[in-house]
Amino acid sequence: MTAAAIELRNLNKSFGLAKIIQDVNLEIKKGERHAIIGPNGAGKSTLFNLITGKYAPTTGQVLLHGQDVSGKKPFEINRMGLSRSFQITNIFHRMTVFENVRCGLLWSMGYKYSFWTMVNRQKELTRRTDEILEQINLTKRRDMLAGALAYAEQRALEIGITIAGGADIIMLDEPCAGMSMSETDLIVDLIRKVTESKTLVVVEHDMGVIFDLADRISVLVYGEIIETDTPERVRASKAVQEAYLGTTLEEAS
Amino acid sequence: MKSLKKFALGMAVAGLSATAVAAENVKIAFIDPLSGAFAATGTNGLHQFRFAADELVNENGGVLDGQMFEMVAFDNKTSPKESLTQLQVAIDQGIRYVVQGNGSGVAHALTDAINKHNRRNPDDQLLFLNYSAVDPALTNEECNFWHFRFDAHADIKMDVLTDTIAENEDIEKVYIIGQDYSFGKAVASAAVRMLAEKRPDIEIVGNELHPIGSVQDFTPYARKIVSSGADAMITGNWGSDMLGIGKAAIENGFSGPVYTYYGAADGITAAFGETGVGSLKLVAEGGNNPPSKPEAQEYIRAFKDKYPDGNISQARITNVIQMLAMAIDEAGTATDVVKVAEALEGMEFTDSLWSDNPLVMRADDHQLIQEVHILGHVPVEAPFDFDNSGYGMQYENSVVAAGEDLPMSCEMDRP
Amino acid sequence: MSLFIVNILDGFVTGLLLFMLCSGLTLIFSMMGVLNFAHASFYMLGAYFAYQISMFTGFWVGLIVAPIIVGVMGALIERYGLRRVHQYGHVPELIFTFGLALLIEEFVQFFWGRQQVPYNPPAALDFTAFAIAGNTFPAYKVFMIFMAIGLFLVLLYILTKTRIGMTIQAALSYPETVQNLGHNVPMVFMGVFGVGTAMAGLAGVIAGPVMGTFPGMAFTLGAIVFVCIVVGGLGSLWGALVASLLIGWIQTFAASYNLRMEDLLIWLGFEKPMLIWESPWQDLWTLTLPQVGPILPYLLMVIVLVLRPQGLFGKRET
Amino acid sequence: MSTPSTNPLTAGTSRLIPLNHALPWIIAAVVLLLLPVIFESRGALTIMNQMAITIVFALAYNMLLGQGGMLSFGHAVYMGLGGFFSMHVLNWMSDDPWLPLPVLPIFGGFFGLLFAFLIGWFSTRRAGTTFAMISLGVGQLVASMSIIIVTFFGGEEGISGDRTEMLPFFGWDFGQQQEVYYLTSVWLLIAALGMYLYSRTPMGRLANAVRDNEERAEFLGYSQRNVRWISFCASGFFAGIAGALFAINFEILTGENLNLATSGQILLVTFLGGVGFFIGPIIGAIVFTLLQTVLSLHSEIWALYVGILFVATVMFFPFGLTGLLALHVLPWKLGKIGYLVKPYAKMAIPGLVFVLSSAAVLEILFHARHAGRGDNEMTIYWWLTFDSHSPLPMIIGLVLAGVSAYALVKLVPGLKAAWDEATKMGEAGK
Repeated sequence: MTAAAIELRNLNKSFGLAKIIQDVNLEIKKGERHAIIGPNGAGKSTLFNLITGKYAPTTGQVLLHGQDVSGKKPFEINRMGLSRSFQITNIFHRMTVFENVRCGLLWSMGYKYSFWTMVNRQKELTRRTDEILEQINLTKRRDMLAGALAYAEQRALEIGITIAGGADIIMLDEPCAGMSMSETDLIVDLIRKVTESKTLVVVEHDMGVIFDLADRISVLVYGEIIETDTPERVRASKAVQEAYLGTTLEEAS
Repeated sequence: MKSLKKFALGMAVAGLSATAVAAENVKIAFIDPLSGAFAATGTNGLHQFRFAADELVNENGGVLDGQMFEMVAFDNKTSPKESLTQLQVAIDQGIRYVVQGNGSGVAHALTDAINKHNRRNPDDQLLFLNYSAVDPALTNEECNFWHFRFDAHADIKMDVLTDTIAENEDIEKVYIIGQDYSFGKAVASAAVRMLAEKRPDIEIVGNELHPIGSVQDFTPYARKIVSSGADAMITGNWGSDMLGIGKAAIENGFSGPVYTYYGAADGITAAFGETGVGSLKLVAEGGNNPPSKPEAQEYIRAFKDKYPDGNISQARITNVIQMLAMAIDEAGTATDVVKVAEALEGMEFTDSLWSDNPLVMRADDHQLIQEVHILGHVPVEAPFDFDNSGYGMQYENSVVAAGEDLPMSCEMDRP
Repeated sequence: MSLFIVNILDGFVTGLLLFMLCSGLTLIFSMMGVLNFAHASFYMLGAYFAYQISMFTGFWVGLIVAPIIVGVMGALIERYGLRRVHQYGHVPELIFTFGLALLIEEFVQFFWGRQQVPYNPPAALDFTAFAIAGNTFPAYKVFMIFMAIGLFLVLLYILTKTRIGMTIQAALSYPETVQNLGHNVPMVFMGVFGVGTAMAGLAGVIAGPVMGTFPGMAFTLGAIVFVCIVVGGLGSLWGALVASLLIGWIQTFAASYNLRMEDLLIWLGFEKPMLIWESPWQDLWTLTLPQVGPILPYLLMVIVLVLRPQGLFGKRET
Repeated sequence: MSTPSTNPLTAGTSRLIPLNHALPWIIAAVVLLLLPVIFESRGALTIMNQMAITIVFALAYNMLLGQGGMLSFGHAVYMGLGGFFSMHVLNWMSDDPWLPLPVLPIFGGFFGLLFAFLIGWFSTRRAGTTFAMISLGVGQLVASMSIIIVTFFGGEEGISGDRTEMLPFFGWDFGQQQEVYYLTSVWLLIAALGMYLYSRTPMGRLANAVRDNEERAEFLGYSQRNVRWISFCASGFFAGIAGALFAINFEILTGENLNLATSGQILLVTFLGGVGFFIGPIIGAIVFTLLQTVLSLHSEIWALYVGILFVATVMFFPFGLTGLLALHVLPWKLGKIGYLVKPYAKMAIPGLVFVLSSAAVLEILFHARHAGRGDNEMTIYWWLTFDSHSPLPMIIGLVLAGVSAYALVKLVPGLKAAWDEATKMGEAGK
């Protein structure tokens, strides 16, 4: 039996007196597409940040492939095969699209902190970068400054950077935030394509996207997970409906 | 109306006058600060040199067969690096004589660079006439054939200063304070050594160094000095550090004499004003305010006419100019500096302005041996005051041929 | 003991003076996110303007008029200089104020020359207030203490009792709220910059006569003011007050007590070399506390930043 | 401070000159080779050497500011310490030399690297203001040390040495300026090429990434602190080389090499040139050295001009002089640079008049305030002589400045229109 991709054990996080995350336990299996939903202020982003190492837990543990990573730095967690995107677009504005993606590849291709190899001469690096650009449909924008891209393209780039390193756990924080319907469809397709056979954890407000994409859903309310189950059962759950602002999920979406 | 004419004229005769004179002149490079924190001192020095060259040499027909002295100013911003750059520019212009005075650090850099240059380029050698940098090392361990010093160095001044203290039976406790660098340390160790020799009964109640140029408030130092019960204090400070420590001490209750190396002119006399009377003392060569000789009074009047904001505060500048002119005449050449240097070595010179006693450029170490005085800060009438402040410095004590018998350690290589 | 008391008082004066600068700098930083490198230059301008005015009208007019002129200049510089650079981000803003500091120093030299100008305490305050064991305490320093405390009280009143003050206070703790002030934000920025620089100017007016009025006065003090607000914690007024007093006392006491490294080394069991001036360790053996006094604040700053980057009282990370 | 998109400090390295080809480097080498043929005087050689040293130092500084986004107020420390150590190495070897002089900069580089490594350990943990303040503090500490630790730094007079005492190098003992010039030039090329190539390595790119967005870099497997630390070390290394070149040229190092003024100056040089470009610091160093050495010969208030120029640059051209040039790349590529010639030509005369007359006003004011009563006559621009105390020249200066400023303002819309025309692209992007 292999260890779960991500396992959270009695995870707690407080800021001062405010308890943001309380006793969260969760197991996400390898290859699973898992969504986290919850009303505003439920602590979804905090949970994300706890898993990816931006915050250290107050108590409890985060396990990645069975290894305890609590308190490790983001870059250390990334090196263990976890990569994330951001809710607010977080790219390298003053570098070209190509360079943005290439930055995502450098560590996984073993360049580390090299200052003796010329990046432009690395054929394999360039090939893989172009491949990813192709995947995210940004080949045409290859040499533009990332900051000059349209918003939807920046979101796509964000995902491209996230998956570039070949991490087997991908965490996306509201990948469709601020997008139009048609753009959302494109992004969802893209996500499905690039996370093939990988573990995916996604936070999203757009319920259509969630039910379309996820194998299982966790519902986070006031820092507690009140339900983790398949989309159908979550949709049916009384407890979830009550907690979720007293509305039905259809309405909420 | 007159100025309008001049203006128009200036616009019309584009620069004809500027180029005509140059060829025959003996050019002297003045490498000192003309911008930056010490620009005022540097500029005043330049004015004194220009005036001395015009008044004492050029008016009398110049040197040799009518060659004029021409001061060429180079701004070194008190930086050794800039000084060396400007030195190269000066050499390019065929200049053979360099005068400098502000900052022993710069003087060390220049004497070292000129020594190297003369060794590497025997065809265009030059002389360094140091008019104010007083680190004793320059004419001792680090002396060289190309360097001549016209000011009395720090040990000579301390010798005079300690003689004065030794004669004053009222002084039993002395406080020494200085800036934390080579010169401040040299002053302190000379003071301790010489006082121990001359008046073993005097107690050094304080001997300390403070960081140079970075103390904002000297009050705590003044408190220590007052609390120590000192009867006199000695300081080698200059610039704002001089002003700071002196004013703080007096204002916080110190009433004894404050013996200084640089406690006059360059704004310091003005800033002390009435406060300094009776306390502030200076050890220096050169003139009284007002000087006794009518020629000297006339000289100062003429200078103040031309530079109303300036001071004749460095009497040695006239010595540099006059002795150089004599040496060039004696050597019969202004271009072969070895000959000129040989003429300067051991030269005896009687100054027409400040002193009746002869000055001797000691051949062994190129240190000018001269009369050195202790002067006190007193009200003085214009135009013989400093900084147009109504105050100036007057002789209290004088030592002829000061420092003649001090030990020296110069081993000079001659070409 | 009496020396100790006098030192406490002297350090207090220095600390309060520092605080007059720090408080303005902190206000500006909290509201606008700008570390104003040129803050001490406004202090210098205050002293020079007051000197110029005092030549015609005496000290007291200068005391009032000079800070106003400085404040207006500050406001104009914010309006036509800083605001322009603001769009490029914080680092260019810092560089702008750095350039401004250079420029103001050049301008001061341009108009008033490079020497210290004879700017003196008014005759009315030119007497000894009291003396402790021979150490006199000038009346002017008592005046400085009252001025600084007075300014502090006014500031406290404005911040806690007026509407604009409370908004500013909110902005101190929650910088992101600045945008939602509900006021004319550019006007508030200009006002804060003007008031902050005017306070620096006032500090210059009253410090000029004792600390000396010369072109280097901004440079020597400016870096120390920076140290104070960084050590106290960027954006914290109380931190600035504590750090100012702390540094005022550190500097005073470091200059006052001749602790020698020699004594420490001997106490630790080392033997002093006979010919100290030939030992490679000469500089260590001869080190005294006053020698290192002025660098203690920097040492303090580096240590604080390494151990606690938000400063002693700061809540914000820079 | 992650996403100010118009931040000049986070500008990408624009390809103003295609440095990835050999040609620009060969041209640079040829120019360096020929320069002393044209400028053969000692003064010129000294100024060129000084320029070369400033270029190396400014390029090293820009590895921090431009490429790594780190604002340092104390970078003179690494150049200075590199120089001091080189000088000690030189003196230590002078009795029994076993290396030729051209090797010395390597020592300087390694000592610069060593100190950058030690200080970077704690200073690079954070970027932004914290880094800037630590650099200021460390800078002040080291500068003060230079006065306290006399055995190493030599106190006020500094330490000096004789470069000719190393082993001769193919018969050269480097006694002559020209020999030193070639040594400096070769090292300038090596260092510039080294720094350029460095910027093309994964580390160079990562420095950019961390500058733009340190958080993102952290989630890509890179420790932002390590990236900054390594950049800092690299910058210290090249600064140390500049220090050693200084030691060779001037044969003396003093506390001046370590102080805040020197650190501030390199910031000024780099920013003036333009931090977003590799060649920015080079242009900055050339312009600044010329201002410093040539302008200061002609005007006492040269530093005031430099200050005005600097503040104006920060305000109006945050991309520096190079940024100004780079703006013209687009019209050039579009073949429309000709559109700009006319408006520029129209503005040239009022522009020149404005600069000259404003400078004249400043000079007159300065002369009137600071020259003595007997010294009323002043000369500007080599041939214009008049009485500085009479109001007329001043009025003429002010009027000229006002009129030319008015003319300039009137001409701006024309330039703007031409500019829009010249930068208008076809329907396709470039």
